[in-house]
Amino acid sequence: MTAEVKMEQDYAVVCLSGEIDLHSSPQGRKLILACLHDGRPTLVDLSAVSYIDSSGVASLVEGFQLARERKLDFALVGVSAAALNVLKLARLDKVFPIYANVQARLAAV
Amino acid sequence: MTAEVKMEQDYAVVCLSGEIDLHSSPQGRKLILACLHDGRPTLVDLSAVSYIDSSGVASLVEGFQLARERKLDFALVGVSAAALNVLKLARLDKVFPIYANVQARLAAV
Amino acid sequence: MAVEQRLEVPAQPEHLHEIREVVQRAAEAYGFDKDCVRDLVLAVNEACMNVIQHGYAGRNGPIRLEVVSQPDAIEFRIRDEAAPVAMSAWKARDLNDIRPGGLGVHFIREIMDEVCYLPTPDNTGNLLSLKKYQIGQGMDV
Amino acid sequence: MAVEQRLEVPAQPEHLHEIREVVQRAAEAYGFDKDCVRDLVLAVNEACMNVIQHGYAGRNGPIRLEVVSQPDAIEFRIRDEAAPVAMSAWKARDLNDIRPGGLGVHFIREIMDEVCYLPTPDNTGNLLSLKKYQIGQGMDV
Ligand SMILES: Nc1ncnc2c1ncn2[C@@H]1O[C@H](COP(=O)(O)OP(=O)(O)O)[C@@H](O)[C@H]1O
Ligand SMILES: Nc1ncnc2c1ncn2[C@@H]1O[C@H](COP(=O)(O)OP(=O)(O)O)[C@@H](O)[C@H]1O
Repeated sequence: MTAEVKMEQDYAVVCLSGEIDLHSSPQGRKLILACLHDGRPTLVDLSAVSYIDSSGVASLVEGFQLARERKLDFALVGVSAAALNVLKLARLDKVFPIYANVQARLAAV
Repeated sequence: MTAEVKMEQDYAVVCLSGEIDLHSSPQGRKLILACLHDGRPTLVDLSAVSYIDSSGVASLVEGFQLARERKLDFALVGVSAAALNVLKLARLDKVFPIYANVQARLAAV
Repeated sequence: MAVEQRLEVPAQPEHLHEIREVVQRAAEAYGFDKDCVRDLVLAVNEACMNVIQHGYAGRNGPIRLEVVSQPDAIEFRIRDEAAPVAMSAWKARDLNDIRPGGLGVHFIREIMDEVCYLPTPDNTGNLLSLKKYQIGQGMDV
Repeated sequence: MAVEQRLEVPAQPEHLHEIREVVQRAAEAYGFDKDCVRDLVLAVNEACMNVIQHGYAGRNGPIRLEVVSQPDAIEFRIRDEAAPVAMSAWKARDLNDIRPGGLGVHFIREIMDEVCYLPTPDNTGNLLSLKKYQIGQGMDV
């Protein structure tokens, strides 16, 4: 997995790519939570995710919950088929706000 | 199960018949151990046993061990096919002295 | 996968014979020969004895037996509401160490082709599966 | 019953990808379609994660994976030397109670057709069996 943050307007966009598993998810989790702790609305870009396991999903849920607590916008964007499959198994595809890409979210704000 | 004791010369012959299971084996066990505690060489007649489970086999092993401790003769006689099958599964068919019937044992003394 | 038979009895020694009767009838109906039927009766009896003696350990509770006839095997499912047991908690003794007890697990493993704990619907108690394959389909564990 | 593949790795997160690779290759070779292969990889990964996180709980130890190809099903056997676990100790959470964690058991049960703990040869540790039937042979647990 690689994880990086870009800024788009006032949004932090966390791009996770590759395999998100128990080994790599702590890094993605830290980045997501850091953006929210900084008070930024945050989008997580999952378009290049080839694999995500329950520990990766748990990191997204943590971000989702922290954002709600902080009253910050939080959404997933460009969810890959591999990631969407796992979100569906977790019945979370209807829980997370999901957008086609960063622009789609920004346009809707 | 029914259990009864007959005397043959100085031997106690404990006849167990029917199904020896967790429910009934305590009764057979008590009888066998009582004969040995009385200081009698003891034969257990299993010719009418239609079923025996591990608790029944455990009672026989207890008798076998108490007899050895007390230096008393102990053997199984007329072991039914059902009982022999279970003794074989337990690898005890070569451990217990086994005779065709009471007479065969008495003749061999 | 057809459930052929169900039986629920209190986990007490005096009910073991009812369990044996169900196993005997189901195993005969499935087509096993006399010796095999007799062994299956013993194995299921021993597993239920262990539920009574070690699972409930004197407490009250139900034992539910289900017989499932599969194309290649007959399966006996034994459900209890005792404390959860790990498969490795079954301690089969060395048969050379002759002492009373410690034979049940040995009988079960020797007789059955597959022994395993399945999930229970509500994550309580235990659900033991004992399978015997038809002759020729045997896969030993 | 042919053991197709064996892999032993230390129970550490950085070795999970090796496990996933073996599962992927075996499931593809068995003939499952892309979606099913992806799910099987996830299920075995989750079971191994649980061994790391809950079984060994930070201690060191091996995870051994065996893939067994049966005529009607592929079986993944996961062996550990952690403390014995009862099947009912797996606590799947209610999916409506949204919180981080508590998804692995749900994934495993949803994806696999059969989940059970088998006896280990030496009565230590655990041997988890995860089976997936060929399309058309499915028997849901
Ligand atoms: N259902 C069970 N629940 C808990 N422990 C069990 C169960 N079945 C077997 N065991 C364990 O395995 C051991 C061996 O069982 P077994 O071979 O039947 O002999 P015995 O019952 O005479 O001890 C038991 O003493 C017990 O510790
Ligand atoms: N191999 C195992 N050893 C011990 N406990 C386990 C094991 N697998 C699952 N569990 C139990 O089941 C619970 C649910 O597991 P899971 O659904 O994977 O979620 P999580 O691992 O996030 O808690 C765990 O918290 C643990 O208590």
